[in-house]
Order: sequence, then C-alpha cells, then structure tokens
Amino acid sequence: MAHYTELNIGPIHPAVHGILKFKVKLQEEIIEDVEITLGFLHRNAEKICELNYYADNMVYFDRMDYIDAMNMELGYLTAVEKLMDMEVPERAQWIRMIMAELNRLAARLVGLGAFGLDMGMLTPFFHCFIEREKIQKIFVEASGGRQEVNYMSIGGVYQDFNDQIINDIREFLKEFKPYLEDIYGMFMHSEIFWQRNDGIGILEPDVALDYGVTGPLLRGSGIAYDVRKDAPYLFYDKVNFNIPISHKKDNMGRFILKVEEMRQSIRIIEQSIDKIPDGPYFNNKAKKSMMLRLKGDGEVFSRVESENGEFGVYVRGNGTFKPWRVHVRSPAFKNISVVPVMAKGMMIADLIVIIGSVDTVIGEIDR
Amino acid sequence: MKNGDLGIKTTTIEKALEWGSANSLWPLTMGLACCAIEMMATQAADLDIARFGSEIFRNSPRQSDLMIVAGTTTKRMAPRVKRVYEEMPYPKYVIAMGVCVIQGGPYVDGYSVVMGVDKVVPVDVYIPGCPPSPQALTYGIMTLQKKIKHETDR
Amino acid sequence: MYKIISESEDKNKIKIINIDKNDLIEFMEDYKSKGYYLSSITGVDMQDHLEVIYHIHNYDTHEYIEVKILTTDDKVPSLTKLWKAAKGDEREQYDLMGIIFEGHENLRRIVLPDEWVGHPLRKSYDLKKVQYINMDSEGKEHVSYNENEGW
Amino acid sequence: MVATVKEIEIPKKPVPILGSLRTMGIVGKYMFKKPITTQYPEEKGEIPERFRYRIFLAPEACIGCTLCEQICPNHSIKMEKWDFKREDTEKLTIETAHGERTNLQNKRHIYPDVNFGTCTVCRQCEEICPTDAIYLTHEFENSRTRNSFTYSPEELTKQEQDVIK
Repeated sequence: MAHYTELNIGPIHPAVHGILKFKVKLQEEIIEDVEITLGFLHRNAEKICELNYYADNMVYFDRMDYIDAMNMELGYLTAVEKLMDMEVPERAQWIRMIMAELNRLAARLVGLGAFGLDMGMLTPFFHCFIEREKIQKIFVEASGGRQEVNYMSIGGVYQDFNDQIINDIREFLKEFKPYLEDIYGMFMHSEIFWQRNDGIGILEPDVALDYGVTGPLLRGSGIAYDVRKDAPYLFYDKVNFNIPISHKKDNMGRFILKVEEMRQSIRIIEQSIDKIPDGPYFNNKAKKSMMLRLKGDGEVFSRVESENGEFGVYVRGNGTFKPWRVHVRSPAFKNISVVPVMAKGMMIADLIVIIGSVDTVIGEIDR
Repeated sequence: MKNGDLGIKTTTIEKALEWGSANSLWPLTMGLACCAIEMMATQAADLDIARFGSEIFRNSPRQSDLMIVAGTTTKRMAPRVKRVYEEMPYPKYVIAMGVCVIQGGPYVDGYSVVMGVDKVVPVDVYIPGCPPSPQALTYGIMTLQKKIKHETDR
Repeated sequence: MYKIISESEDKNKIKIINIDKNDLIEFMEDYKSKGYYLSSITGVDMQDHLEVIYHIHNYDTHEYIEVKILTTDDKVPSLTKLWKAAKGDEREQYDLMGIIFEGHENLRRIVLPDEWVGHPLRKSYDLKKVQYINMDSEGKEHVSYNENEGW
Repeated sequence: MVATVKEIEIPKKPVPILGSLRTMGIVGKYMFKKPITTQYPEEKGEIPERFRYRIFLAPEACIGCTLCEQICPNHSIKMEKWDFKREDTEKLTIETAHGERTNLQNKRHIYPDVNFGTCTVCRQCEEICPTDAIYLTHEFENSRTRNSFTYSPEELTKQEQDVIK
C-alpha cells in the first residue's frame, strides 16, 4: 500500500526564488506530484495599466520581471509604438539594444548566483553580484535608476548616452569576459555541481512545446527558438550572434547554454557599441512637454526575448489617451507550469535544483 | 523583551542588552518582490552588511530578530507575513523597505495590495525608495541600531 | 468544416482570424495538425460582449496568428485537450476576466483566493469596494469586505 | 539571417579532487585582488551624476503649472498653497533645459507637495518641469521611524536633517 507524505515548500522559502508555494506529494523521497500555488505577488498591474496613460505604465512594466527591467520596457514600448505609429530614431534603437543586452547579463548573473545558492555554493553568488553591481553602475550613469530604471520612453530614451558611458561599457566588457569564464569555472569544475545537475530535470521537446515553454528552457531541449532570430526587433538582424541550443535536455545543458548566451550577449554589445550613430535620441513628435498624452487606436501584439523567454504584450487602444486592455504573455508563467512534469519521479532534493534551473521571477508570473 | 521590562532597575544591564541586540541584528529573508534583489545586493560583497553585525540572512524566523519586509505585500501574503512575524522570538524588529510596504507605492490604485505593511505588523524603520539602493538600506539598518539604543527619534 | 468570418491584420502584421465560437475546437484541431502551438489567451471586456483572443504560433514557419472569437454569455469551449499550455492561461482568464471555459477540468481561481467576489479585469468591477483576506490556522483563506476581519 | 543556431559543447566531467582543486585555484586568485567593499557610512562610494533620489524644489523657479501633478503615475504630487515671498521675480533669471527664463510668476501661489511614501522615483516630474523647479537629488539617507513621508513645499526646499517629523 502506498504511503504518501505531503510537504509544503513556500511561500517564503529561499529556494523558490520569490514567493511561490509548492505542495509536494512524496512517496518516501520520490516526488509523485507537485501542485503549484501562485498569486502571492499578484499586484494587479494589468488593471492599473488600464487606468493610467500610456506612458505612465512604464513604472509597472519595470516591476514585472524586476531583474530584467529593460527588456520589459522594451516589450511594452514595441507594442505601444506600433499602436501609435511612432518612429524611433536610430540612435535610440541602438541604445535600447545595448541596454537590453546589458540587462540580460545582469539578470542572468542573479539567476546564476541564486542557482548556486540553491546547491549550497556560496562563492559564485558573491562574484556574480560584484559583476552585477558594475552593470548597475552603468545603468545609474545612463538613467539614474539602479534596478527599476525607467529609462525608455515612447519615442526613444529619456537620456542620451555620453562618451563616459560608452567608455564604461567597453571597460566593463573587457573585465567581464575573463570574469565570466572564472564564474563558469567555479561551477563547472565542481563535482557536486555535476552530480546534482547531470541528468536531472529532463524536459522532452514535445512536452515543452505542449506547455508553451520558451526561452533557455526550450532551447535547452533542442528547439532553436529565439524571438531575436524569429522576428527580429530593433537591429538584431544587423548584428552577428549565435542562438545556442542543447540536445542534452537537462539542467546541466541548460546551465552551459545560459552561460553561452551571456557570451553571445557580450558579442552583441561589442558590435552594437561601435555602430551607434549620431543623431537625436528622442522622436521630436513625442518630445518632452506633453508627450505622455498620446492617443492609441487598434490592437497590437508584440513580443521580445526577455531573460526567461518570449515576453509578449497585447495592447488594445480605443482612440483615447488610456489603453483599453493590456495583457502580458508571461514566459515565466508557462515555464513554471512545466516543473511538475520535470520533477516527477525525482528526489525531493532535485526539486530545488529544478526550480533553480527554471529560474522564474515571480513578479512576472503573478503581475 | 522590550526596554524596561526587566523588572529590576538595572540600567547598565539594559544598556548592555541594547548594545548587544543593536550590533547583532540577524535579518530574516523576507524578500517578497523587487526590493529583495537589492537586499541581496546589500548582503553581497559590494556593501557587505556583515560589517554591522547582520552577519547572515537566516531563512528560519526562529533564528532571526530583524524582519526586512522587502517588496510589495499583497493581501494574500499579509496573513503569512504576520504569521512569520509571530514566529520570531523577542526582541524583534521590522524594517519596511521600499515604498510599496510604506504606503502602497505605485499600486495605490489597485485592489490586491496592502497599503502599508504597518497595518499588518508593527514597523520600526521605514526606508523610502523604489527600490532603495543598498546604501539606503544600510542607512536604514543604522537608523534601527540608533533606535534600539534610544539615540534617534525622527 | 469551420467558417472564417473575416480576416484582417493588426498593427504588428499579425494575421487576425475571426471565427464563430462554435467552430473553435474544429479550427484549432486543424491548426494543431499544421504544427501550431498555443502561445497566449487574452480576454477583452467590450462591455456588451467578451472577446477571447488566442495567439497561436508555428515554430517551423515562424508564423503568428491571432484567432478571435466573441461571446455574449461568458462561455467558450476549453482548449485543454489540445494543448496543456491552455490549463494555466484559461484559469488565469477565468480568474481575472470571468470567462468560463467549458470542459476545463480544474477551472478554479489561480492568482486570487477562491472566495474572492467579482472578476477584477471586468470594466464593471468596482475598485472602491475593498476586499480583505484572512488566513486561519490551517492555511485556508477567507475573504471579507470588513476591514477588521482582514489579516 | 545573421543569427545562427549553434549546438553547445558539453565539457568533460571534472576529475574528482582535481576539479575541486581547480575551483579553489580560481577562487583563490581573487584573494590577492583589491577588496571591493565600500565602507559605507565613512565613504559613500562613487555616486554617478544622474543618480536620483529625494525630490527637491526650487521655489523661485516654480510657476505653479501643475504639470508634475498631472504626470505623476501614482498621484504622489499634490499642489498646495504656500505663501512664499519671492523677491525680484522680474530680475530673476533661471537657466533651464529650454533656455533661460525670466519673469517667472506663480500667481496662484501653489507649489508641489510630495508624498515620498508612494514616490517611485521615476523622474517624470523632473523631465516635464518647464523651469526645472522640481528636481531629484542624490539625497538617499532618509529612513524614518515614522510613517510620514509627506513633504510640504517648504520642507522640499530643506535638507533631510532639517526636516523634522
């Protein structure tokens, strides 16, 4: 006769990366079933977006995937600018691209650090945060905000790049490249890391597609899907980079893939920093003064590649100053739903590693 | 045990206790939202709060005496925050980090956010900012230390 | 055979296909066999009726399609039998928009507690009526309009 | 297509003990680098120019146009009456982002009143202010033991230590 144990993990637990509740059904140490409870960070961003003017909503998008704020802003702006037929100057687009990639690096660093913490590796966490601090300093130099930057606006970016910022980014990249290899080495030469990740958390590609999983999780299952390649936005079609995929399907493959993606991000920044043209950084049509009162009409669905995958924003306007409906296709929401499949039949200790590998951000799941 | 509850009038011992509890605040990881990342950054190498005696972030409420509520407290989370607070041993202190936990922050228009965590648990120090920079959090912890030692009132 | 009512394009050059809600399952089955996967479900409250928007995506041909159906009685057929991705999405739309997906085996609220009154993303939802949540010792959540019963 | 798909290479498993020694080597390298911790209360570290925090007000420049009140995404700014005595407004010249402005007037005598307890420091008010009267500063040391962060127009002109709550 089967004897089950029920175990609650969360909502406040260091391993769940935020506030999530996992109700695990265990047979001895083997996971039979995982039930996920969401909603502890439901901040009704979609409702508030309907009550605000178009440009004011940037504040709420910043705080969705709070470690990847630039990409969130970008997702909303690509949608709203299409809705308003607003053109963005070339300089602003290059700046946006650099910032988005820098933020992807920063977000990955948090993810890697926390992933190490899940396995009791304290050292990489500190090294990751040292590097992240440098990225945030660049953000402060550019925008004035450390994490929730509020840097982009409809029609461009709020403040222009100056020579110092460009120099700082160049310097940072020079330092960061060997540092990244060191952080990578800290993980990869550790036996414990291998033993806890090799062959754990296997996700078959057909299951991944069925659940609508995107991002590193999907690429880790061997499907080369990246919005930057699939439907290039900004100038992603003008720079050279690779989309890494892995057919290993497990945590280990995903980890190596994430680090490889960081190297590709560095490549993108290096190429685009030389290409920034002179010119305006803000569309004159939306120039300061009353720019935040712009009308939008029609409907639009736009998607960008955030750190967790395909971040889609659906905006419906009705010809007034406020959006009628804003809906977010949250990648982390889809990614977390696949955890029960990945964890089934594994040991309870593996669940923690799997959650760390999926690397969700709760602010984006619950919104 | 708050100040003056000892029963015997031994001000020197109370002073010593205050000094002790002010310089060994062990925070609880109550990272709810965005501010949690800045809290992690405060703990990390760049602005090591171990210099203030907040050596490590404990994951268990039983082993900590400072709760840094970092991030939006939703209505669904509020009872749980309260329960964790009740599980902490005395003397216990609460820091409200970020504007969401002070007065609702950007979510004042909404339906599912508690407008200030001080409606749920008693708060000792409020740190405004969205999110407060690690320096601001460190200053908040210093303010709390001063408050424990009865050196500040603002 | 399903019937396409009209076709148009949104501002991002995504094809919009309007169909009748009774044809939805048939339509989606056809597109599933063509290699499409569900990407997102959006409910839009148009006050006199609800619009349910499905974004489907083909990973091989890189094609995104928007499928739009209308409903006046809040009920639409569920797609959980076709794609598992619909499970979470439909629960979310039920929770926030109040769309009832017929055939969904676990149609409960997902981000709000079960006892919550009303569906917040509806235009008729009254934000002034504040609801409070409390939790008993067993972890069950209770919702009330009375501030004193909250947390 | 410029983006190409590339299969990643899986490195070999580390040899037991030797792998751990290599990790120790990598980490040990950082022992001889310069310490990076900022000794915060003594030295504040390098704060970049554009860093923004608490809101300040230059009352001479404020013309009471209420733009900041309208733009604030979460209604943190309210306009309030304040009898501020300006001197020589006709002669006063203030340099703004839009050039020099003279003859600044605030006929209704209304000035912004900021609730910093809900302010997300998004800097929209600073962006929109036509005379740069409202601006954000590096002042971040403003934690309190009381939940009162409403700054009246008069308090907005003062340094943090002078604002007593």
